[in-house]
Amino acid sequence: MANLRVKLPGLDMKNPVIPASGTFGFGYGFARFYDINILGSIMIKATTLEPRFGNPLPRIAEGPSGMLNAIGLQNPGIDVVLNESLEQLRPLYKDKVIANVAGSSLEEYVEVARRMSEHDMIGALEINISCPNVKAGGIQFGTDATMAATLTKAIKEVSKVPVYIKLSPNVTDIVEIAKAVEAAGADGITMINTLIGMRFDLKTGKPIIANKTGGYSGPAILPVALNLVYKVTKAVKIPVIGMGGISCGKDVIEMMIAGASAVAVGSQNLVDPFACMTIIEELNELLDQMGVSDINDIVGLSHQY
Amino acid sequence: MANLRVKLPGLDMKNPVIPASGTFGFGYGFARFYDINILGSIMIKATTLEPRFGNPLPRIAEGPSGMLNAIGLQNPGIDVVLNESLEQLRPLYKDKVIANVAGSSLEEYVEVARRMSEHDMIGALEINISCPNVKAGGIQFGTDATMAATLTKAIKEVSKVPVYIKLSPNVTDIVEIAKAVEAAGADGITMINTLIGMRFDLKTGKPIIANKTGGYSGPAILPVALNLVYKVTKAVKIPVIGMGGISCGKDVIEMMIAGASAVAVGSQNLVDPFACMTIIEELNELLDQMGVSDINDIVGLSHQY
Amino acid sequence: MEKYLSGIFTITTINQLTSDVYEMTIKGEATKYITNPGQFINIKINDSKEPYLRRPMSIARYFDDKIVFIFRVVGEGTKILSKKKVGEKLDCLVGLGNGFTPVGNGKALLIGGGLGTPPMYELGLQLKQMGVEVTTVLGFGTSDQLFYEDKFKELGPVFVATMDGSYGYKGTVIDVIKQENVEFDNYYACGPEPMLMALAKTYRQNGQLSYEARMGCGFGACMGCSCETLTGDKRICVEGPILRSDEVIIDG
Amino acid sequence: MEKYLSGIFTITTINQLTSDVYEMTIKGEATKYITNPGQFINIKINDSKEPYLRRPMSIARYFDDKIVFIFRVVGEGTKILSKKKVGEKLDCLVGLGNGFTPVGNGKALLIGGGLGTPPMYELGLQLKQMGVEVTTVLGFGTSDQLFYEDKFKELGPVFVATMDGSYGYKGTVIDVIKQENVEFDNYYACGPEPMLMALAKTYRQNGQLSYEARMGCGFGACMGCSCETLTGDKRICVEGPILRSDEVIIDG
Ligand SMILES: Cc1cc2nc3c(=O)[nH]c(=O)nc-3n(C[C@H](O)[C@H](O)[C@H](O)COP(=O)(O)OP(=O)(O)OC[C@H]3O[C@@H](n4cnc5c(N)ncnc54)[C@H](O)[C@@H]3O)c2cc1C
Ligand SMILES: Cc1cc2nc3c(=O)[nH]c(=O)nc-3n(C[C@H](O)[C@H](O)[C@H](O)COP(=O)(O)OP(=O)(O)OC[C@H]3O[C@@H](n4cnc5c(N)ncnc54)[C@H](O)[C@@H]3O)c2cc1C
Ligand SMILES: Cc1cc2nc3c(=O)[nH]c(=O)nc-3n(C[C@H](O)[C@H](O)[C@H](O)COP(=O)(O)O)c2cc1C
Ligand SMILES: Cc1cc2nc3c(=O)[nH]c(=O)nc-3n(C[C@H](O)[C@H](O)[C@H](O)COP(=O)(O)O)c2cc1C
Ligand code: FES
Ligand code: FES
Repeated sequence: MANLRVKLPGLDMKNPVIPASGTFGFGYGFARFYDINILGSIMIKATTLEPRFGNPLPRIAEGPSGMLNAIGLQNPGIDVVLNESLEQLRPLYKDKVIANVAGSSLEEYVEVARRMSEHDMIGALEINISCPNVKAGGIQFGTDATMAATLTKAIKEVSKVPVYIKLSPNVTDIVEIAKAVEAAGADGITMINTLIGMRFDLKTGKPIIANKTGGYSGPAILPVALNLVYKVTKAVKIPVIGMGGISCGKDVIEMMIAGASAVAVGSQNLVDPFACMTIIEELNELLDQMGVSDINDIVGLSHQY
Repeated sequence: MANLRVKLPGLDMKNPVIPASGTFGFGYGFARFYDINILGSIMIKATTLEPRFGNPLPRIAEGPSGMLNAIGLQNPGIDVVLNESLEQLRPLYKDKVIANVAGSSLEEYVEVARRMSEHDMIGALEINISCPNVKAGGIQFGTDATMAATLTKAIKEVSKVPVYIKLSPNVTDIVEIAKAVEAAGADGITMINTLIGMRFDLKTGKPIIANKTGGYSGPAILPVALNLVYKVTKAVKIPVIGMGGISCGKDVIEMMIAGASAVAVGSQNLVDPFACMTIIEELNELLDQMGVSDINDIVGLSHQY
Repeated sequence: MEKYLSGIFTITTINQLTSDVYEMTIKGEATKYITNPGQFINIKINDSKEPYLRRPMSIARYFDDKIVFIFRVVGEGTKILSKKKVGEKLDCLVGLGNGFTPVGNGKALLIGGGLGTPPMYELGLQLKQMGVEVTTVLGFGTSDQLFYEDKFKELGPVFVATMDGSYGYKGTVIDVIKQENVEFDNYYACGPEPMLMALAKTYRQNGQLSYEARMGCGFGACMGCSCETLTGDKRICVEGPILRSDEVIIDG
Repeated sequence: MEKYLSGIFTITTINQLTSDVYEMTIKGEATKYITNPGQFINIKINDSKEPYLRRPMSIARYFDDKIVFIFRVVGEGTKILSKKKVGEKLDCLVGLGNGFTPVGNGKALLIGGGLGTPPMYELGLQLKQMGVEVTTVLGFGTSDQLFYEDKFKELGPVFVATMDGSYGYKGTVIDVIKQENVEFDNYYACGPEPMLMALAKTYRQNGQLSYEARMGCGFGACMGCSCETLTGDKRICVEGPILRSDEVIIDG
C-alpha cells in the first residue's frame, strides 16, 4: 500500500481526495452512504453572511459528459453554518474541513472569512472568487488580478487559518491571477471552478437554466482543468488542489501528474454518492500497480518534460 | 420542407451547414463519401504563406465526449492552395468556399488574406486569430482586442471578399473582442475555436500531445460554445457562424437558437465522414416536426428571454 | 458491501404501452429501501460518462424485490433506456423522496396527468388495501397516449379526460372533477406543473401534489431542485417530490 | 444508401487469446472495400459520444464479408469492446490505409512484435498463395502474451523471441534473425516503434514497416497522423500505415 498522506497548509490529510464545495453539502448527508472519515478533508458548501435562497428553478441542465448548474450559492448563512451545520458534521468527521467563503463585497468576504476561520473544525479557507452563477461579487474578483490580490490580502489579515483562493477557468490568463494571489500571501490555490455554459430548450428557445447561464462541470472539463493546473503549478510555488472533471482514480493520478498536490471531486458525487470512497480504493490499487510507494512522488511528474 | 437557405456576407448558402476548417481538408477528399454540393459552404484548411509541416506526433488525444488536437496549421502554403488544392476542389463543388487565413505576423495574415480573396472560388475569408497550437502569431491576435481590431482593419483594406474573424473561447471577455472586430469593419464572426486542454500519460507522466497542449473540440465544448455565441450575438450586429461541439441536427438548431446565423461542424466529420450529410437530413426533418417553415426564423430565438 | 439506497437491478420485463411510453420491471435487493408510494428511483442510463446525470423516474409499483416504472421517450436518456433488453443491468438509487402519505380514512381522489399517472397506481393499491374508497381521474393529451386505465378501474371509478376530446371527457382533469361532482376528502396528484398549480388553487386543502424538477443528484446533495414553499425551502428530491397543496406558493 | 468505406458489422465470434487479448470476427458487406493486407478498420466503440473517437485496428484476416481483428485491452475503448457480445453491431470504416504490397518473388520474412502480429497473418497467407517462401519471427514480452504461433507455423518456419526468455529465444526479433541467420529478400514488419526503428536501421532495403499513430479520423481529413519521411510528409492513415524501410527517417 502506497503512502497516500498529503500535507498542505492547514491540512494534514490521510489521502488527497476531498469532495468539492457545493457537491457534498455540509458533509453529514453523505455519512449515510459511507464512513466519511476516509476523506482527506471536506470542502463544505459556500457560505455567505446572510442566508441565500439562490436562483429560481431549473438550476440544472446537462451537457455531453457533464452537467450545468446555477444554484446561486444557496446557503443558510454563516450563523446557521457555524452553530448548526458544522455541529451536525462534528460527530461524523474527525479531521479538519475547508470552509468555502463567498460574498458580494470585499467586506462580506472578509467578515465571513474571519468568522469561519475561528471555528475549531476549519483547517483552511477556500475563497470562492469564481462562482459564475451570482450577479454581484464572486467572479469579478476572479477575473481581475488586482482585485483578486486585494481580496487575498484583506482575508489573510483576518484569517486564523491558511487561505486558498479558488480560481475561475473563464479567463484569458489564469497564471497572472495565480501569481497575483500568491504574491498577496495566499497559502494555496484551488482550481478550477466551473466553465460558463448554456443550454436551450429546442421547442421554446428558452435557456434551460432559469439563470440563463450555468457552470459546466464533470468529465467534459477535465482536459481544460489539467491544462490550467499544469500551467499554474509550473508558475507558482504554493500548492494547488486540483479539480474539474475527476470521476475515477485514474483522473486523480492524472491531475496530480499535472501538478496538483491534492484533488477535489465535485459532480461525480452527485452521479454516484459513493464516488469519493470508490476513488480512494482505486487510487490505492493503481499506485500499487504503478509501483509508486508515495503519492507525493507523482505530484508534477509532467513538469520534467 | 422548410426553407434552409441562408444569406450571409459573401455567402448565399442552400443551407446553414458548413464543415469547419481543419476537419475537412480542402474538401475534395470528402467527395468520395457524398456529393459535397449539398453543403452550404466549406471552410477550407488554414493557409499560411509558406508550407508548414506542423507539430510533431502525437498530435491527437481524447477527452470525455471530445478530442484534442495540435496539428499546428500543417498546410502546403498559399501557392499550392491556390494553384492545386482549390483546383482539385473546383470540379466537385460549385458554391463559394471560405478561406481560413493564418499567419505568424500581421504582414503574413494580410498577404495571405489579400491573395486568397482574389481567387474566384473564395466567397469569404475566415481569419484564424484563435489557433492555440502554434507559438508565433495566431492566438495573441485573438486574446487582445486592440490587436484583433488592427488586424481586422488591415485585412479589410486588402480583401476583395467579406471578412469573418474567428474568435477564441480562451478569453475573459469575448464580447469585448467581438465588438472590437465589428468596429474595425469585420463582416462577420465565426466562433468558437478550440478550448485549450491537456492529457497526460499515466505511466510516464508525459503530456500525450507532443506539443503538450492541444485544442479541445467535439460535443464536450457545446455548452461553452452556446454560451459564447449567445453573448456575442446579443452584443454585435454582424452575423455569427456558430460552431463547437455540433454533432447532430438538434445541435444545429440549438446553436441557431443561441443566435448563430449559420453553423460549422468540425470534429464530428472526423468521427463520421458522413456527418454533414446526416446533419442536413436531420435538420430538414426536425424543422418539419417543429413546424418551422424558414430556418432563419429560429436565429436568436432565445434572445427574447 | 451493501450500498445504502443503491443497487444494481436486472431488467425482467419491458412492455411498450403507447408509441413512446414503456413499462419496465427491474429486480434487485435495493427495492427494500422504498418506504412510500410516490417515491422515485434515479437511474444511471449506462456505465458511460454520457449521458452523465441519472434519470429520475417515479415508482409505479413495487414488490419484495421488484420495481415497475413507466417512462416516456423524450430525449437521449430515455431513448437509450427504451432500447435496453431483458437481462441487462441498471444501476439505480432507490427510495428517494418523501413519497405520498396515504390517509387511511375518508374518500380518496387520485389525479394523474400524462406521465404523472404511474405513481398514482401504487398509491391507489395501498389506499384500497387500507379500505379507502378510491376514485381516479386521468388526463392525457389524446386518446392514443392513454395507458393503465384498466388497472385503475380495478381500484374504483375512473374518469378520463383528453385535451382534444378523442377519448372520455374533453378538457382538463379539473373540468372532469367539476362536471362529475367527484366527492373526495383527500386528493393526490401527479402531472404537469400547470395541472398541479390549478389543483392547488382550486383545492387548497388536503391535497398531496407530486412535483418534478431537473435534478443534479436526487438525494439532497446539490440544491439543484430546491424551491420555495410557504413552509420554507424544500428540496424536491428530499422534502419532495410530494408537497402539501396548502404549502405551495400560488402564482398570479 | 451504400456508404463508401463504411458499414455496420455484426459480431460473429469473440475469442479470448490471452489474459488481455481478444480475437473478434465481424460480418458485413463493407468488407469489400479492403484491397490489401495490412490495411486497417476504424471502429466506433458504441453509439454514444463517449468514447468520442474511433479505434483503429489492423485486419488480421478477411474473407468475402468477414473481417477478423485482434486487440489488446489497454484503455476504456478496448475495454468496452472486449465486453461486447456476439450479435451486437459495430460501425466501422473499412479498407483504410495503403496496406502491404506483397512481393511475389524471393523469400519473405514476416516480423510481428506483440499486437503487431495480427496483420502479418493475412499477408503471410497471401504471400504463400503467391508461392512465396515465408519465414516468421514473432516477438513478445513474455510467453503468456504469445498468440497465433500455430497459425504462422502453417505458413512456414516460425521463430519466437520473448524479452524475458520465458519462451523461444531470449531477446528481440533482430537478435533471432541474426542468431538464426534467417535469409530473406523482402521483409514485412509490424510492432512497436523501437522495433521498427531498429529494423529500418539494420535492414535499410526491401522492408515494409507498419506504423501506428494516434488518429483523429483514419481517412486523411485531419492531418493528425502526418509524419515526415525522406520522401515527404505522409499521413499514416492514407500514405501509411506501411512505410518503406528506406524512406523512414533514422534518428540518432
Ligand atoms: C421525481 C421525478 C419523477 C419522474 N417520474 C417520471 C416517470 O415516472 N415517467 C417519466 O416518463 N418521466 C418521469 N420524470 C421525468 C423524467 O425524469 C425525464 O423525462 C427524463 O429525465 C428525461 O431524460 P432524457 O434524457 O430522455 O431527456 P433529455 O431532455 O435529453 O434530458 C436532459 C436532462 O434534463 C433532465 N430532464 C429532462 N426532462 C425532465 C423532466 N421532465 N423532469 C426532470 N428532469 C428532466 C434529464 O434528467 C437530463 O438531466 C420524473 C422526473 C422527476 C424529477
Ligand atoms: C493503424 C493502427 C492499427 C492498429 N492495430 C491494432 C491491432 O491490430 N490490435 C491492437 O490491439 N491495437 C491496434 N492498434 C492500437 C489501438 O488502436 C489502440 O490500442 C486503441 O486505440 C486503444 O484504445 P483504448 O480506448 O483502449 O485506449 P485509450 O488509451 O483509452 O485511448 C485513448 C485514445 O488514444 C488512442 N490510442 C491509444 N493507444 C493508441 C495506439 N497504440 N495507437 C493509436 N492510438 C492509440 C485511442 O485510439 C484513443 O483515441 C492500432 C493502431 C493503429 C493506429
Ligand atoms: C451543483 C454544484 C454546486 C457547486 N457549488 C459550489 C460552491 O458553492 N462553491 C464553489 O466554490 N464551487 C462550487 N461548485 C464548483 C465545484 O466545487 C467544482 O469547482 C466544479 O464543479 C468542478 O469540479 P467537478 O468537475 O469535479 O464538478 C459547484 C459545483 C456544482 C456541480
Ligand atoms: C483536427 C482539427 C484541426 C483544426 N484545424 C483548424 C484550422 O486549421 N483553422 C481553424 O480556424 N480551426 C481549426 N480547427 C478548429 C475547428 O475549425 C473548430 O473551430 C473547432 O474544432 C470547434 O468545432 P467542433 O467542436 O465542431 O470540432 C481544427 C479542429 C480540429 C479538430
Ligand atoms: S437534486 Fe440534488 S438536492 Fe435535489
Ligand atoms: S488520422 Fe486524420 S489524417 Fe490521418
